[in-house]
Amino acid sequence: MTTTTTPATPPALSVAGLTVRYTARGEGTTAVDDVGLDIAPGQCLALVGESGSGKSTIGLAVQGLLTDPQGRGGGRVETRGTVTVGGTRLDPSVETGWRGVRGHRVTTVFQDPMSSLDPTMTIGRLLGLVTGSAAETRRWLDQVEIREPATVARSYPHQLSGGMRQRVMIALALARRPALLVADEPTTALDVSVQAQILKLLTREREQLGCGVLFITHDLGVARAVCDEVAVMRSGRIVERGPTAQVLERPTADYTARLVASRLTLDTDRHRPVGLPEPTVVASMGEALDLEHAELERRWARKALRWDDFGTSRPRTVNAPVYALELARVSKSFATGGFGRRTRKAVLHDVDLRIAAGESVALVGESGSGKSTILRIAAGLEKADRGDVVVGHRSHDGNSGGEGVQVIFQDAGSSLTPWLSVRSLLLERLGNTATGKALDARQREEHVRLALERVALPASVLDVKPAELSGGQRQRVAIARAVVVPPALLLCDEPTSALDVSVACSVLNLLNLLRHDLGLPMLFVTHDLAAARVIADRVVVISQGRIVESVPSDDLGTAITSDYGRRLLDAVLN
Amino acid sequence: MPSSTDTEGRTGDPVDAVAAPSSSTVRRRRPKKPTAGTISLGALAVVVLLAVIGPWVSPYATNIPSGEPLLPPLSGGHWLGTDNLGFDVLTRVLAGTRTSLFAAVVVTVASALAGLLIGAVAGFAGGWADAVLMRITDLFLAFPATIVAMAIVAALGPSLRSSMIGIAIVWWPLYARIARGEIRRAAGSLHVEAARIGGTRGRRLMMRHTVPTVLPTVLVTASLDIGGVIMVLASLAFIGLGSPAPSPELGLMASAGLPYVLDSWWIPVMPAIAVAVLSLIFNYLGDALRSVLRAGGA
Amino acid sequence: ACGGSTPGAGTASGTSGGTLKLAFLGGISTPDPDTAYDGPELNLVNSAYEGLLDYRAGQAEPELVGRLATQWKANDDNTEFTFTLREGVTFHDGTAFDAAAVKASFDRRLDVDSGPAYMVKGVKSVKTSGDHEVTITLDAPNAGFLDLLASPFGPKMVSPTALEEHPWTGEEDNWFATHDAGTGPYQYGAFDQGVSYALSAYDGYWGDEPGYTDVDFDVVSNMSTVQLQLEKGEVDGLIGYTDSSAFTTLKSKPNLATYAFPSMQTPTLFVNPQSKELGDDETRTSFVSGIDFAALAQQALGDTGTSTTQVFPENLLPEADNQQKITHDSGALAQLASGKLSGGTISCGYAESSSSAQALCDNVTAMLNSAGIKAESTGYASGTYFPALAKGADGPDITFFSGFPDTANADAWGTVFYTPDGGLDLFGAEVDGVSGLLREAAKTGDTDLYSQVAAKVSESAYWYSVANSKGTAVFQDDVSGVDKAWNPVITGVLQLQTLSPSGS
Amino acid sequence: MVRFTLSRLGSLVLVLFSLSVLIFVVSRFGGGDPVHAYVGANASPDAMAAARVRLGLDQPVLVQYWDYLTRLVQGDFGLSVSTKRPVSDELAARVPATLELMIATVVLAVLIGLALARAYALRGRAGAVIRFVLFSAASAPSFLIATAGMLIFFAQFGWLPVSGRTSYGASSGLSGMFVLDGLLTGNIPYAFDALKHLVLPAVAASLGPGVALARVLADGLSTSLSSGYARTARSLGETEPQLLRRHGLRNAAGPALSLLGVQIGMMLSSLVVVEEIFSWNGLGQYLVKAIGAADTNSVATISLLLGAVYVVVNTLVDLGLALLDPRVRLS
Ligand SMILES: Nc1ncnc2c1ncn2[C@@H]1O[C@H](COP(=O)(O)OP(=O)(O)OP(=O)(O)O)[C@@H](O)[C@H]1O
Ligand SMILES: Nc1ncnc2c1ncn2[C@@H]1O[C@H](COP(=O)(O)OP(=O)(O)OP(=O)(O)O)[C@@H](O)[C@H]1O
Ligand SMILES: [Mg+2]
Ligand SMILES: [Mg+2]
Repeated sequence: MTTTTTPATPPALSVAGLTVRYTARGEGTTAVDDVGLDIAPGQCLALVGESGSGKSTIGLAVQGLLTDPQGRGGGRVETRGTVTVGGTRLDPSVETGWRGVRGHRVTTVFQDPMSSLDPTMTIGRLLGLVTGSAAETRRWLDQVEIREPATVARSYPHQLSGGMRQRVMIALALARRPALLVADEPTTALDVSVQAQILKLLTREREQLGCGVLFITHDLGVARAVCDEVAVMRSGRIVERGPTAQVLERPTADYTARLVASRLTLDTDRHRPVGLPEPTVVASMGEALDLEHAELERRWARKALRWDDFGTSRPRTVNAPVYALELARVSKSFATGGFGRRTRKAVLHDVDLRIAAGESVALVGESGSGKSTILRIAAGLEKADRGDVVVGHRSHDGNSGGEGVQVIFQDAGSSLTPWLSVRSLLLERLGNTATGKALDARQREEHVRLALERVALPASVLDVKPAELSGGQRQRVAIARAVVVPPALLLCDEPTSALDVSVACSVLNLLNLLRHDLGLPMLFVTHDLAAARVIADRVVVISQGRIVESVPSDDLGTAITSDYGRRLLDAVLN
Repeated sequence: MPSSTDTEGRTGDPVDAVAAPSSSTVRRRRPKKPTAGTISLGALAVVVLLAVIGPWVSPYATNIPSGEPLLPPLSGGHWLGTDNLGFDVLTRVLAGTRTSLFAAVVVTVASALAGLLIGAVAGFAGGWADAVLMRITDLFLAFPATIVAMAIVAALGPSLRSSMIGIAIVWWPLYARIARGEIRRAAGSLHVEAARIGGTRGRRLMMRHTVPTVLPTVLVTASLDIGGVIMVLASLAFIGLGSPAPSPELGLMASAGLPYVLDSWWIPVMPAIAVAVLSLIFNYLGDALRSVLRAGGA
Repeated sequence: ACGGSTPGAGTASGTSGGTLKLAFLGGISTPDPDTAYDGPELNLVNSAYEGLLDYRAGQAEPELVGRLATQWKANDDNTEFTFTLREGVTFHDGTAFDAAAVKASFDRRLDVDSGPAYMVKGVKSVKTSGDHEVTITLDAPNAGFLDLLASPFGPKMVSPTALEEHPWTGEEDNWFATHDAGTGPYQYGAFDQGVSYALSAYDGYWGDEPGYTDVDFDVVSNMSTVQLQLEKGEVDGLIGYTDSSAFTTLKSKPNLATYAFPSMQTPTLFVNPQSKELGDDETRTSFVSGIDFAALAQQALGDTGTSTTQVFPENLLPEADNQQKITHDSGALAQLASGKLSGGTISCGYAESSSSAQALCDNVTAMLNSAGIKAESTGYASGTYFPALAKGADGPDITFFSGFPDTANADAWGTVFYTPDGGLDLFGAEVDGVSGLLREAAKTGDTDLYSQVAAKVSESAYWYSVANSKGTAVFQDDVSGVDKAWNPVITGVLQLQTLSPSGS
Repeated sequence: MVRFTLSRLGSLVLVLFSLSVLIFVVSRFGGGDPVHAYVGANASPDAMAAARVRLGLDQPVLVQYWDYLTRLVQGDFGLSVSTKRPVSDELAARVPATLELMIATVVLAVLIGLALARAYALRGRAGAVIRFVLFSAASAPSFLIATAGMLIFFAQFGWLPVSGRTSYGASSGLSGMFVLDGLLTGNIPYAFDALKHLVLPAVAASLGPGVALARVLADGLSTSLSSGYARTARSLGETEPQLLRRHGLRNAAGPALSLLGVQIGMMLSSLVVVEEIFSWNGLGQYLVKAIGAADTNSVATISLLLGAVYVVVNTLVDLGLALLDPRVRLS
């Protein structure tokens, strides 16, 4: 920690006794609690942990971005401890000394490349502020593998793809040749296939420049792929630290163990609940299976609980349709603005997709390939230009009401009307269904309570507004609303990709439970093959608006042949 | 520094802590120092109280001379002096405050409601109806507000009522614009789509799931606007388009008193100050409301 | 590059540079001699142009004096008038003034056919005998014809050369709006429309050289500004406009001299015959008698007017023949308040441009409210005032109007104000027999007939002459001659050539 | 771009047409009658009838409107009945007068807005005091500010003139805007004098808009300074002033520009009072008189002018927005 005593090169970063406390609206949170770490030059330390555990706060503190005690947005920040960057010892709570270090000795790559670049500046100008010359700018754009550097330099951020923006961010961060690079979830907002490239780029540049990297992520797979060491955080403290392989294979802390167990791979057993037994899911299984919770938990832990055990008592409907969803030669294009000439951009080309009754299908494909569009067409939110869309028995133009289709969106928070209570949200959905219309007020209330139990939420959330719930809770409310009356088809648009691993795990378990217990047919859009494999019977790959293959989940690893499919496989195996 | 929306998506309580919304997620209220908002609310209450009971408690009438003309403030029982006709200035200023307040609130509420309705219908219906309604709105926006207001007042005859109508006619398009923009944005938002998928349609979808998003913006705009409307009303009265004398109207009193400003400054200045105070209060109130709503709505 | 003077020079005091700096309050209309009517632009027109006759300035009793005529006489039945013209007079463009100019000038007034054209409408012929004598023949007898010629907006003599070069083709391109071709002591200088107007002395003027070589008028839109400018000596004078409070204020300033001259301007109460409240004769009479007009005049007009007991403006008729018939009854309003007028509202309308009418309305409203009769006072812009009065029962119940006769002739008052076709019988009130009497009197000028009119009008209670309005002026101490420059008929106009720096 | 221009031209025509209809309807069915103003107060009914015929007011409204429209297309705005001069002459000097005042007001408002935006966002007690002072200034009606300015700077100290646009008479210059003319012709004392005349009216008219602008700008700044790109800039070592200059203002300028557009559109309302108090012979003052005198030609012409200004200003604002933010598309 002290620079004078070590004759060799000083560590890229060393942090000691770092404590950060936020006070906002009279409420204090200790975001970081007495944390110490160091990173040798050229070394990469992964900081993992659930959301809100204080990872980003450490990232800010080591850049001296918490020196203003007033904070931004009305709150207050108190910081204690020391930060030593490349041999310079600094106080993270005072501004003195940070000039010349921040942005020079330490730089950052942030998560969201869109909002992190000034929308009113061209890339060239922005980079020019850092590199100082057009030639240098050009060189750095080359360095981060941007193909047409001249054109890109003249472009504005919104004209670039997410991956290109993130490359620009990396160029910005590395152009000053820092001793320490802080990478705060640099790939979370990117397409899985792009993610791999960016990670490769980062690793290469780190090795070339020899700088230390503090790599913040919540994805254990990513941490394993790029970092030598990993530190696991929980509630502002580091609970475990060690070489990556060791921590991931032999976790010592309970929390780490849960994290590791929640991680899905292509080897995960898809016929059983994933992850460690989890009380709320267990509770809701109890409803379905009529078993003691303790017994269930034991079976789950012993891997004796199979999805096939559920839904056995479910009556088979006699005249159930063969297909829950049929899309036949569906095409769709959108008008794109631009002044002068309006053009139409074809998004879907002759898509054929059938989901049998009780079947669950995962739709995977790169960003922009048309996954959401298919889902929106199935939900009746968009109309296909051509082709037939049949949900259940009837072809629908718009949504024909009834039990119809239900959707669970990625962003559950914003799919719940913020000013309505959970009760009114659920009652409203119920009231719009044929089932609900036949019930009286008390029965409806009962129905709503049952739906909440099914997603393991206590009845006390009924009178709460969405903003007062956590992200995971909101996602469950959205699920409860979708299944308060079981729909003819359940559509899920990346319902877990915004959730913490362990939360995502329990949502997957819940969905699987519903699927098996109620026999809900499901269309599940995702980027994550591992998740697709767990939730779906069949994986359909879409590329540029065309369905390119359909593979049974059970032999996913071997049967996939399409280009994009292979890349996805790589991303998971990584 | 992460903004609150930055992490919102993934913010999840640990799954095992699901039991009810925990105390940390529900915002706790604790007694706080008085803020600009509460102070201005208090000030408004005082002003309203004064304006409502003031003229009633005052020993003087608003339209009957109650002393020598041109008495300076604090003389002969006239706290703010008397005007050129011998009216008690304080009594008239209070009565004028009441009139202004009432008129401004009515005008603002009326134009906000009209604008909200038109904007909401246009934004929600989209397509043809939207195009027609917004064209009309744009047209009204392009009308020179002063001229239209003045022409209307001239046509209806100068009175408080006509200037209220005149202002409302030029004021609603602003709200229609705001409402329409917000509604269009809201109509594309996930929770509206979700409600639609859930089978909610038509007016219910609009009133229950869409319109409430606009309310905070409209509310803030309206509360900030009341001050502005008070000023415009006063200005119209100032150029002779308000109520006939001797009804106590602040703008009229200021303009009628202007010739006396050099020697009896209190005659025009007191009502002008009353306008300023009213408008100041609403400025503060609007600002406070905005920051509360913005912080709460994030 | 720009006109005008350097700041301070020649503006602060009359003695230093010969420029008199005056203020116009509010807008002024085109200073064309044949369209200018009763506005402040007469100060320009009457400085640049002269008519045949004039009233003696600075004296209340109207007395005809020759201007471009040296002698005049009328035949017995007032149809033929002969004038001997002044010799050695030249127009500003160098043309000599002679008998031919008279007809040309009259003709232009008819061509233009604006408001004051009526003054020459009755002229049948204009015959010249020699260069300096003209005979004017009328279609019908008119005892007031000479007064018309002497009126402040009577026919002016305009250079025939200019008239030929710039014939009247409509207002759109009126050369006379910015140029002059008269014989007066001043010529038009640079006009910046609506902002400033300049006059400069005419070297070839036949009469006494004017006291100031230049006169500048600046348009200022509010009284407080003028007041401050007067106090600070930035402006030498203001003619008219001062309402009673401003007048009182200015009177107390040490560097200023205030003047209040008699005039024939007579603020008058008009009662709407179709008024719901005051329509019947009894209520109206009782209402009018209930108002304490002496107190009202004092409150509303202060030093700028004196209450009057006469019907026609003072000095038009012998005082004894011209007395109001309604006497004040201090209990009448209270009675009306609890009786006929309880529950009703009396609205008093006034033209916004008239501060005295506003003061009268405001004060009478206060008076009525004090007496328990609900009343309000409404100002109307110039374009809506007359239409509002024409609305009959929907119009205001009463109005105050501060009118004056065009000439010092009783007909110019009586016909205009008391007969529905006269022009300013604001509510169109009509009293039996008045029109006939006035028609007869116009031919002969018989005061007896006018006296009968005065009695009938006064008894009807449709009109009440409230006061005798004073013409006001405020000047710096060092401007002299103001008390000899005023007109006996109207306010707001001074003979500028009479003014001079004191001490010279 | 072509489409954009065409659509703006279209809306210009639409606005002007409907404005002319509106003004015609209102003025013809409103309470005014221009004839009295034209012939003088005590004209006889005969004289009034003659004038009515001469002014074409005896025709059916449709005919009058058609006449008006056909003359308008030929660039003839008709006669102002109250002054008996062609409307175009009346406006010739007044348009630059108002334009000068407007430009000064807008410039001043922008300066006030920029200067105060930072102060506005100040935290703590100093900020509260500054906000209070600003709010108070913005809340005072312009006649109060004007009157106070007059009493203090003219009556008390005599520093600034309070009447008219110059002490020297109209410039012979080209633009009719005296300060500019003075500068163009190299007559510095003249320009300075005109500037002195401009100060009080411009301040009285610009305080309100300036503070409103400051508020929006401060809002935008606080959003932009707490945005992701500001965070990036900080992490790249930019200091706060650099941040403000390079990223803050540009990103915050959008809403401020829109507000400015709206305010310029409505500015004449506030100028009416200011011009009246400071004897500024501009459109506002003239308009009040013209409406009072039921001078339809003048009112209609001014309305059309303002309608055109509105469309043009908004076009400029849209262009400005597109220029400021490359994501904004013109449509
Ligand atoms: N400016 C702030 N004001 C108040 N509290 C804050 C602020 N920034 C962060 N926090 C709180 O501090 C805690 C740690 O936040 P931080 O952003 O460091 O978490 P994180 O581990 O990066 O989470 P994520 O994975 O969601 O990015 C959280 O509880 C958060 O709510
Ligand atoms: N309303 C719309 N108007 C115009 N283009 C649209 C619209 N909706 C989608 N698109 C375009 O259609 C294409 C497919 O979009 P879609 O949302 O279906 O992709 P996706 O596969 O869901 O991608 P992601 O993984 O990023 O969610 C994209 O290029 C998108 O830009
Ligand atoms: Mg984070
Ligand atoms: Mg998608």
